[in-house]
Amino acid sequence: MYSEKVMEEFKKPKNMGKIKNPDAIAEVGNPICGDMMKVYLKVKDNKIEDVKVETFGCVSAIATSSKATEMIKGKTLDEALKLTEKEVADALDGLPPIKMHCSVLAVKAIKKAIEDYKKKQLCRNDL
Amino acid sequence: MYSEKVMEEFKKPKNMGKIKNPDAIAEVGNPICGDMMKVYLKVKDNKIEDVKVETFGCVSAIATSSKATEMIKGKTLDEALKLTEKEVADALDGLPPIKMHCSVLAVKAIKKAIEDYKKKQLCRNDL
Amino acid sequence: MIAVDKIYLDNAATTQIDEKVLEEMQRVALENYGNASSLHSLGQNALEELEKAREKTAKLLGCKASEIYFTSGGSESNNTAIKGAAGKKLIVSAVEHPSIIKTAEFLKENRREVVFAPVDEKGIIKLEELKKEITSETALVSVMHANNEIGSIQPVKEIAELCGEKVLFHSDMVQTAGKLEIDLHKLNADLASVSGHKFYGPKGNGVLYIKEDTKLDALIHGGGQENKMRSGTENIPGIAGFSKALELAYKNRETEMQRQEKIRDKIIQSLLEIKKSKLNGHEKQRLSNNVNFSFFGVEGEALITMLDFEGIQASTGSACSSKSLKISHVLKAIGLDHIWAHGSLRISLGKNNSEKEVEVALEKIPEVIEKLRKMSSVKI
Amino acid sequence: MIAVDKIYLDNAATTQIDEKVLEEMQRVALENYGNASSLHSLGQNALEELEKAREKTAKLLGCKASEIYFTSGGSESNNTAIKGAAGKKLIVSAVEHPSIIKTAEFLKENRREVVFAPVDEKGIIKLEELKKEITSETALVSVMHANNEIGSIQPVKEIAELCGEKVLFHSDMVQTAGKLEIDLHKLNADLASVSGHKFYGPKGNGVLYIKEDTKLDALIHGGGQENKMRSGTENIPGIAGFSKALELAYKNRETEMQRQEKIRDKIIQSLLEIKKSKLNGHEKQRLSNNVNFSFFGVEGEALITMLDFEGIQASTGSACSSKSLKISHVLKAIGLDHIWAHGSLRISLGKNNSEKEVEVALEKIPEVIEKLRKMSSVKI
Ligand SMILES: Cc1ncc(COP(=O)(O)O)c(C=O)c1O
Ligand SMILES: Cc1ncc(COP(=O)(O)O)c(C=O)c1O
Repeated sequence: MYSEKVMEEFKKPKNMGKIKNPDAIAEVGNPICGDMMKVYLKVKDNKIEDVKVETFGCVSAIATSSKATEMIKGKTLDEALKLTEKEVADALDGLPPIKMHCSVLAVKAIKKAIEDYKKKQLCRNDL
Repeated sequence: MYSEKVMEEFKKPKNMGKIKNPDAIAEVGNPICGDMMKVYLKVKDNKIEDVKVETFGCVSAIATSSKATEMIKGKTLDEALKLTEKEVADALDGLPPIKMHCSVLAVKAIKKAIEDYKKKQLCRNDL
Repeated sequence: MIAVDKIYLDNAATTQIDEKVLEEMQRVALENYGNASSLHSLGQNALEELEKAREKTAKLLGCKASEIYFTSGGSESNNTAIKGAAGKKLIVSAVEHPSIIKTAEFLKENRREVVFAPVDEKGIIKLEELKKEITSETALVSVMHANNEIGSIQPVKEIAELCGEKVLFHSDMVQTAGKLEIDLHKLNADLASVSGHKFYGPKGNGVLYIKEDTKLDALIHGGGQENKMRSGTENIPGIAGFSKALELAYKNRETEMQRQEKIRDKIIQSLLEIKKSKLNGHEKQRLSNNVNFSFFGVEGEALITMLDFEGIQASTGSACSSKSLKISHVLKAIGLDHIWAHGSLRISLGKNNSEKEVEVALEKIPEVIEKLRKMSSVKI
Repeated sequence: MIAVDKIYLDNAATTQIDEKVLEEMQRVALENYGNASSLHSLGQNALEELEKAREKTAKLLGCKASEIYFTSGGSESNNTAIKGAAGKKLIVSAVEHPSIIKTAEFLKENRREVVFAPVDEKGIIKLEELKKEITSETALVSVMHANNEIGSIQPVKEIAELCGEKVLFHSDMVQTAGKLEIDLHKLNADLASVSGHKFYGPKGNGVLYIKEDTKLDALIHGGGQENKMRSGTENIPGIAGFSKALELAYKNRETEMQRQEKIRDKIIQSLLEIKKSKLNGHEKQRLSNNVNFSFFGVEGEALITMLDFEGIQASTGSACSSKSLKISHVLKAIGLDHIWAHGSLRISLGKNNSEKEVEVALEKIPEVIEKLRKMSSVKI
């Protein structure tokens, strides 16, 4: 069912865990669907210095959260915001059609975290 | 499907053929059903001296016409008239339910021949 | 294995499984026994085996893998096609296999309009009459590729064209798969049925071809296997055997069919020499492995049984041979007289039949007919 | 054959065929390959083989041979029972296999009245509520003998009594045949389904028991095989394998089930030691080979896949594992919370599982759960 890349990513997922004192946090998904992700960001000079993710979810949820976080690490916030679900899925040689919603989730979590960060920055600048 | 006795009887059917100058003949069945029997009798002193049968029909039609004719050979006409379908079927260790009509046919042909003979006798006696 | 003295001439009824197929089935049964719905690797290996078989089958039949649905055989495939198509009117040919005829009759009893399309005296569908029956109310037309009793091959290409885009065309290809070239996309059929045990594959395994985007109700609901069209844990050893058998049949198809055709024609020539005998079906437009004769004044069941005493295994369309005591609806549809119909004999060849065997059979058959005719009350 | 490092704990999904069964099937396939409808001796030998298998099966299940109908598996048997029973109202338990649930839903869409009878939190049917639902309009009640996911054994005897003489009682015995003693006449069931591949028999072979004089429509029409109830050339090698497998299962049933029960209880004890874990189903009234647990904060598909990396093959009722992305209707019916339901693990034992294997599995499972919990956003 899954591509080899998905399986590899799932076998050794990257960036799993928490960041202490993160600059931003976002949580998406809900327990009814069985997928929940929490993304932690550390930002420096508008770049994603570090990113971690905690995932309750299936193989593709874990694999996509690993792959998506890898793909944005070191990028500027604006670059990271451009990440699409398709790019994540493609980087994993595709996902089974029924599992595409998992790649949506990972990207959604990242975007939410970045937007959250930007909002906070705005507020700070306003001070 | 068939009992061994049916198969034996069919393999070596008795009394098959015609009698020249028979005392009675009867034909039953019709080609639509696929079973037709013609019975020939030779009668002497009210006894069935000889009997022959020609059968167009299936395994059980041939086996029952063979067995039924065997069962009446040498019997008096009145004895022969008592022959039942069940006796014929039993003598063959039974017939498949769907084939029971074949035993009916053999008995019917014999009875018809005997009755035919009796009628002719009556007429003759009346002369 | 098969007793040497037996001459099996009933390959249209079923065939002996090829040992290579049996080996393949055994391998899959022991190695890849998982349930294809299981997530673990054993399940996923089984799924792979399943999809490999599907690819292989699709290629051989000229369609996409996603259009192949594995079933438990020809009867299930036929029932699914006929019952699954919604719509008011069904047209099936008068010479279809009982798994179509009886299903159509069942639907007729349940308030569907059913027409049995007539055939000519050689068993070929009357295209003009079929055309007249196809109306805007017609949901499906079902005409078999070739007939199992008399071997007549139907003009399926023309029928597919008559059906056009609006009417579903189903073809029962149980007797032709592995024997005739089949290109489902080129033919433009919407539905087609195939059964494994007719070409040295396993019994209880078949295929229903469903053209992409064809709407059909499932016959067996449940776990949603076969893209929701056929539920039930997939019989993957059987499916692997099915596709292997189909592959073997097509590998050698042309040479083997030519060989059988030569034998077939020899049988026909030889049996025509028997007095008051007659070939049923079409002389040319007929399956390479099918011979169907009638002998006047002889009843089929008795004939078959006596041939069996001589080790020759064949079949008949006689009434006495059927559970319903009616003569074959096929022989009736071609307008055969009762007496002739009762005296029918079907010989169906297979890859294991040698010329030698057939020679023996051709010696015995006239003797047996002679013997039965002597006993018969119907004189020739 | 099976790689030594694999530990197959998914025997409720399917089992590996017994080599003795495979041999029997091979023998029949090569020796008695005839079509049981053929009149010649090869056909008649096949018929004999078929009837021998029927006798054997009937004896093992406590009914008459004439009440055994061979089908292509559990799903077909279930569909035939549910669709074939005429009448207005159907009652099926909420925890039936999809081949009952989906069939019932299909009938509901087609204007039949269908009630899904509730179960308690251990998966046992609520008899009082069932009783209330049985009215003069009720045609059929279907309650499985034991559940395939959580192993709960239903009080079928009591249900049969509730149904009495007027309402048909069907029981899906796919998970219990070969495992529990079955006496269909004593139970007084009208219909029962069995599938071969659950007890080391062939896939694609099952049985529908139909009590004498029960009126039922056929699902597959055609040549009239199986006393007109199931048309299609009989898969006699498969049928012979089915009956052989059932015989082997019953030969050694008690000892084997005791052995599995001991292992099962050991697994339950061991998994209860994991924090925030919970046994699903009934502690006592449960199949000897079934363990079903939920682990909070872990998702089932990920769990199964990671266990598979360790060679352990099991199953889950998680939504992500299903084609519909819905959690198992069984876990829902017993009222399990979503998070718990997503974290379910089914271990189902079989005759080939050793205690040693299970020990290895019991070492790995807590490790894998620990690993996944560490990654999880749902903290225990
Ligand atoms: C033309 C035709 N259609 C359908 C079938 C039914 O196939 P099966 O026996 O696999 O159900 C047969 C043979 O039995 C057949 O000859
Ligand atoms: C309880 C139950 N019923 C029915 C079935 C369906 O049986 P089959 O896969 O043979 O169609 C299964 C297993 O798949 C089952 O566990």
